[in-house]
Amino acid sequence: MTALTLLPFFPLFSFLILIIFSKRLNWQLATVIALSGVGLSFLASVLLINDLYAVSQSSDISAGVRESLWTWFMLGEHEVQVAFFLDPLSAVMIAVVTGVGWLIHGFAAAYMREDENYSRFMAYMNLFICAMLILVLADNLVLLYLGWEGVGLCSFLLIGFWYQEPGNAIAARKAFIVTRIGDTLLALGLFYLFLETNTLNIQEILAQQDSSPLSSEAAWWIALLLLGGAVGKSAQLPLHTWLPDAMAGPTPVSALIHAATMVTAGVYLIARMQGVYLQAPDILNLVAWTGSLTLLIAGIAALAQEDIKRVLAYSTMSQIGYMMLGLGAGANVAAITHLMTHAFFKALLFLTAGAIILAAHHQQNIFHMGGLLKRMPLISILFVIGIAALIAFPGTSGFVSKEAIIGQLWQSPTAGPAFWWMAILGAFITSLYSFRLVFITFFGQYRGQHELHPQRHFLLLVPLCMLAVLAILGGYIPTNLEQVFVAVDAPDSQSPSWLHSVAIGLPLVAIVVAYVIYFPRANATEPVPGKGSLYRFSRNGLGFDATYDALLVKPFVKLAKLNRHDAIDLLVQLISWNAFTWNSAAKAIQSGRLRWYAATLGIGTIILLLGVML
Amino acid sequence: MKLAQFIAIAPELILSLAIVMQLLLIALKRSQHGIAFFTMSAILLALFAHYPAMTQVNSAVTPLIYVDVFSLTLKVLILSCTLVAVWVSYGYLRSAVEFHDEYYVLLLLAVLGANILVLANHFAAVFLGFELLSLSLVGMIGYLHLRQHTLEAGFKYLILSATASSIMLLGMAFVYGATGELSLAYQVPGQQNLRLLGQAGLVLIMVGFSFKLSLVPFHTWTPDVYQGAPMPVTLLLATVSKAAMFAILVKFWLVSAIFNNETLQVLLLSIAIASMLLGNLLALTQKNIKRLLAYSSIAHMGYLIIVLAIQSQQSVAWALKSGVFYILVYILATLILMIYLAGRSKAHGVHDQDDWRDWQGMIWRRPAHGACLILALLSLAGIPLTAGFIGKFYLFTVAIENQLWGAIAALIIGSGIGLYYYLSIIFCILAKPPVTQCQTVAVSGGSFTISHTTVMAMLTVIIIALGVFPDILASQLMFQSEQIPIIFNEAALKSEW
Amino acid sequence: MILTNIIAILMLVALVSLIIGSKFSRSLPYLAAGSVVLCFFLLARFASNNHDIFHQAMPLLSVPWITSLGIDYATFIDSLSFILVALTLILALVCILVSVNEIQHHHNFYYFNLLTALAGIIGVFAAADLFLFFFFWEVMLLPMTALIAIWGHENRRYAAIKFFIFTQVSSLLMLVAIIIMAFIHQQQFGEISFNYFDWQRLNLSMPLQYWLMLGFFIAFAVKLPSFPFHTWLPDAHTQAPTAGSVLLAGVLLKTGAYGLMRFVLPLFEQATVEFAPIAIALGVISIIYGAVMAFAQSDFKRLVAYSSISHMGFVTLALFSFSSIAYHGAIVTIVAHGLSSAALFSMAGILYQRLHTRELSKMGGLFASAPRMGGMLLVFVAAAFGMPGLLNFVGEFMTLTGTFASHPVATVLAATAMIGSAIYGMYLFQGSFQGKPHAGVQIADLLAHEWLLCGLLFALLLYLGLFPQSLLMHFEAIYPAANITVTGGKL
Amino acid sequence: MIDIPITHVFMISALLFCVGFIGVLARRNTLFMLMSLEVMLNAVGLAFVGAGSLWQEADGQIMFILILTLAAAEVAIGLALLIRMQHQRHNVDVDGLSQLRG
Repeated sequence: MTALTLLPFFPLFSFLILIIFSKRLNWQLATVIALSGVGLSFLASVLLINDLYAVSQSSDISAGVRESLWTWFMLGEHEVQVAFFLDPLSAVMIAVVTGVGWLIHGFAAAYMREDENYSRFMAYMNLFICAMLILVLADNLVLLYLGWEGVGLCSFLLIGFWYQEPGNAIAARKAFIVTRIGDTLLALGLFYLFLETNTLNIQEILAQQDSSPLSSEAAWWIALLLLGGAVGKSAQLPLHTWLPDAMAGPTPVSALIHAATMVTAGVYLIARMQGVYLQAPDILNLVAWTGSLTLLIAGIAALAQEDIKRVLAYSTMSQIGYMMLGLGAGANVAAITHLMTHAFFKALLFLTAGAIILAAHHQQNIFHMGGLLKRMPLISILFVIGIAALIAFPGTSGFVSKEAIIGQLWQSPTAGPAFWWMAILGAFITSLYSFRLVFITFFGQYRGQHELHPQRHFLLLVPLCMLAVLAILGGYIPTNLEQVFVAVDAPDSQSPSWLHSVAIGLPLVAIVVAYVIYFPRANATEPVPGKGSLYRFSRNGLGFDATYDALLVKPFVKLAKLNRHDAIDLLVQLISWNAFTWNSAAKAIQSGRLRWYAATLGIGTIILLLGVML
Repeated sequence: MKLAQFIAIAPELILSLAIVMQLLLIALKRSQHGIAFFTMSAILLALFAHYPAMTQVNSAVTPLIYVDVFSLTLKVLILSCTLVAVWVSYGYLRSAVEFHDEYYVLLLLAVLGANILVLANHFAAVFLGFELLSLSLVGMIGYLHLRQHTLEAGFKYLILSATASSIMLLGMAFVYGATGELSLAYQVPGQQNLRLLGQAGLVLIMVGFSFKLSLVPFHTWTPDVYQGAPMPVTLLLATVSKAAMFAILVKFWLVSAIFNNETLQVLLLSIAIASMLLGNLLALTQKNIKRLLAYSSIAHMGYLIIVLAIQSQQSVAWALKSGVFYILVYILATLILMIYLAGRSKAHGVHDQDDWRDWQGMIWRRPAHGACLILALLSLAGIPLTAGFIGKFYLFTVAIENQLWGAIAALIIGSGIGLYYYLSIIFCILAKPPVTQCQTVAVSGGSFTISHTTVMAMLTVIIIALGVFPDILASQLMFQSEQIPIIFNEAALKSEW
Repeated sequence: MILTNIIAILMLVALVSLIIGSKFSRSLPYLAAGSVVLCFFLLARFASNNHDIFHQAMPLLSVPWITSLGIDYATFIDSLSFILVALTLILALVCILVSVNEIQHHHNFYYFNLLTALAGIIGVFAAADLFLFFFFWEVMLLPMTALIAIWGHENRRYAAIKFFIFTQVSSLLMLVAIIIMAFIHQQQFGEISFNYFDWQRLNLSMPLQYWLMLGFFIAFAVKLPSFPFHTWLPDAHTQAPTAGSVLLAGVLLKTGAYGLMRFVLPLFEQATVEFAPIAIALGVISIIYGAVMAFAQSDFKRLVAYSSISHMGFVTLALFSFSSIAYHGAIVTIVAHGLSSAALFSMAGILYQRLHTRELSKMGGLFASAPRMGGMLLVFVAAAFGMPGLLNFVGEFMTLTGTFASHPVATVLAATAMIGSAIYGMYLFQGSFQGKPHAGVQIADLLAHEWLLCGLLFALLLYLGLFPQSLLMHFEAIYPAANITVTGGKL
Repeated sequence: MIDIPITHVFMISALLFCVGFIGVLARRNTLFMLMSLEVMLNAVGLAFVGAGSLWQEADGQIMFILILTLAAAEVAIGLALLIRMQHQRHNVDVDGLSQLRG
């Protein structure tokens, strides 16, 4: 039982304590328990990562630490174990989960202070951290699936935390069910994988790919099914519709689950199973497509949002799109790095947004803000830092990771110039909507009804500042991920020299454009002009929701309700009805008339006589 | 006539003697109780007379009568039922103002007829027993002349049974014409030119018995007569008469060679199947318990005569055993219900208490009665823990051994339908008791005494005991060919006469 | 002897409570619970003393019963029956706990029925003689029907009659098949026999074997229940008192699965292989149909009832895919569904006692007043939709993994139920506990005995969900049948 | 004397029987029903006598005598019921007797 195996259990214990004594704990006590739960696991993971580096420095082989607890169940000969595996990839993940998670917990403690169910909230948050750690540390796919479902459940609980608003409950259900579709695909992937490789242990599977690789068809299917799971969790096309609605949850939740950690699980999964994906280049290409389309569509949708959190949600989708694109293009290291940096700056953005919302009495419409730069300068600065990282402003962490991704697109065997262009376009749109947000929110006059009440609690501010630092410098944190991934040999065809400058320059151009378009309208209370159909179309997320509703949800519900009385049962009732009709018919025989009875006697006799004669 | 033969038919002699003495007794002194107790003791004596009779099995007393284990068993059964009937009738009639001595005379006559029928080995004996039974039953059905229903019931029974028996007699005449033999044992297919005549005769005889066993399509009289007759008489009809008819049918089937014929079996099976289905269907929505029992008896007799459709010699013994066991179980269950009904009714009431909806909530008001009735109904429905299930199980074994798939299907469907009305009654008994007291006259009042409860309880115990340990009885029922003269064999069965 | 003792104890206590119970109706639950615990203790001690029951079947008491037909009172025990009997006893405790406040009238007769039903069910799992099996099979129906008909809800009579006729008619088919088997044994080995172990020697010609198999299968499919024969179940479950529903869903349905495992698969290998496609189709249809129907319901118990159909479909699927992984999955699913559905029905009962309604539309927002109850309900719903870490997940996962090899399409279809179960699960939880609370709806949170039963079930689900091996390790050696037919299935 | 073929005898009796049976069906007056019963029984008697003569036995005639006694008994009971009917309903229309049904 070393630190590795303990890692997920710290938050679990704090969860148990919090949930059991939920109402009896006052704010301080609950905070201490919740923070210590996550904090301990953060410290533990720091220690672990140090050890890991020590090991990997000493030996050049891709090192991994494995700790097995017990055999969960047997699939034929194969033992499915409850075992944890730590390698640079999962190291990055646990660092992000526990580190960013810790900071967000701190913020949440201040943010949710007034809530009557405070300790229940913190309990859910801790449970989420536990599940997420299991997900990223799992050494076999079944245990990963456990974490996978666990984070889904926690996300459900936290989105619907204020369960009394019907809207929240619906959003929570939507999030759970849509991701569940992905989960089912993932499960099918596991079945197929087990059928082919007769194991579900990740390292064994990857090892097999060197010795006896999967048949291309099998690999094709498996990769596709796993991708299905990934797009569900990571809110990529076509299963992305749940994420914007998920913003119904408290803002720290959006920061932790729907920006920093859970939504990147899909990226983690694909990166983890890279060995399998290499057997199925078509699917890698598909991954690239998924990512690029998502990042464009999400960007366009973000341009038209009026709710600050929805803007950030769509930008999250598009950023994860970049990660997917990177994975598809074989830029795994860059993708994971972007995952990390994105966790930093997106958490920062959400939390600052949360601070603003808190100050503005839960007003989330950006057109009722404005002029915040003067009124809450610190928050605004932090927010702008986040934005800078988001648009990959040179010198920020976002720049490091995103440029790395884009740089590898042009000559990647599975991607290519088309994807490069899409990525660039995406970057352009990103800075466009980012600065639309910035200009409308922070400049001009304050347009809200209520007076602003900025909170000054240290738990609110300290995490923000630390995140800001990370958002700037986070890109330079050493992650020797190189040992994890099989390097994709790039063809030596030289990519044009102007690529780089364009990639850097375009976002900056976009700022100017945004200034031209949006700054004049910094005082608008209405998103004019172009409140036309196109605007509404993109505000509604390009009509995906409507389509799914019409094509899937409504028919299903109709069908179900139509047959709610169970057609088969009618069949049964038909039989009984039949019996009763026969009964009433037979009663006619018993007319009580003596002469009729005598007649039946005679008829019966004649029938029998005929029977024997013939 | 040697002494041995007298011993063999001692029960019948005792009964006949008792009848004469009853008349003398009536002439001497009219007493409600005296005659009843005399009748009972006579029947008891007749019952005990079976012990010596046991020693004389397989002895022919004149060409008319043949004593064998099978008939002795059924006679014991019949006499025991009669005993119960007499006792019930006593309670039932006691309340009336006038004397009812003749009733008991008729009753004994009926039983004597039944016994002769069971013993009969000759058309003449069959005829005598048959008519003795039916005529005295007519007298008893119409006995309570103050009720208007009894008249109708009696008249219907008179006309229809007279018609039926004359049909049967015609059949006998035809058979006699065809074979020149009136005794069952020696009848063999006669000359070719009279084949048709003989066949017609057999069918007509079958009609006669089907009428008495109330098999479809000769069942129509059953519900009306059951309902119209005084409760104790209904009891006799349902038990004694059925048992006797079953016995004689078995004799015709297994002892007389000419009945040993495939076409007849097909006819019989079709009749049986029709009875199972129609009987249950008719009972489905019946609210009057007497009529319901009539309908269910139709179905049960249908189940019962499956045992006659046997295909091979070695299954005869098993079939007979199953048949006897089944009819015994059927009679036990019917007795419980009818004793209860008779106990709840009075001779001078306008009609008997025969609407089962009045039983609502009985289990909570009178747990003992409720339990007995429920178990009786379960036994009729053939649910395990009760003897009824074992009986049905035996029937299944016979049917399967002889591969009567059609009958099996009908049996399953029939009992499926049957469950519905048995369960409805049971649930009615289990339901919450009605708030108003007036509805529950059927659950109280009448000539009901503690003795009724005791007898019902005893019978219920027997049902359970047989249901859990059928061997205690089944191992006693031995009908190998050495105990009963069976000329049945499959060779003859298949042969075209 | 052990199982006979358990049956005897239960019967005895039943009679005692019936006779003297009317005086001390308050103390009856303790009496019943005490007897159940005693039985469980006996069973546990027996199992610990002779471990070899987990490796091969161990014949127990056997005495001649109906000699003329060679029928014995013969019982035996092996790991399958052991696990099921243990499950029965655990759920018996749950039944008694939920009955404490619910049953208002005729306590003595109630506990009589409850205990006799338990005795009957245990008898079914214990019988080594097919006649005895059928005997118990029917005996367990009577008290069950009485429970529904007397202590049920508004529409109880209809439900009870439907339940009884369905099972009775189907089991008559099985009876016919049983008798035919006995006669076949007579033809092949001289003497007639209803003994299970004798029957394993029979060799049955093909068309005949198929019909016999059908005779058994239909009876078990009705109990299971499988798709076309399921309609008795929603009514029975909905109308039954809580304990009745728990018993029905928790154990009675399992007798169907047990029958398939014990008789259909081992005795009619060839026929089952031929029949497998149909059976699997039925299984898949029940899985999906049940899930969809569950979503369509607005009645708490009815919803859970349909979900049971969906879950038992997994068992059919697993058993007829002839893979030993799936076979183990089926065993896990049986136990898992036994516990989780029992838990959900108890929840329904607990809510009904407070709200006097089963309509979800009349609930909602209860989380505010009863958070702990809500938490428990969430856990049990999570179990029902296969949350990893709880037992149901292991069952479904193993089933589908095992099935995928031989029937990928069926598996994919069945897997959609994972979505379906999430849908109706969320619908159930949110409909009852989330959303705006109705005006003035304030319910008491879990009481002590309710805590006890929820805790018990949750602990079991969690423990077995994390350590399912403790359940499965005994099933390696035995049941060659499953593996033999694997080869047959692959042919 | 000319001997009649036995089949004719049976035919006659059958016909007679049918006449009686139809009488039972057709007549609503109870008295006539009883009479029709008699006719049927006599038809049977004829058949027995015929059969007896065919086999040169006395059994036929014996059966006939038994049947006569039966007929007498039947009529006795029948008439008794008839009188009751007259008392109760003041008519002897058999169709009146149909309260028991269903």
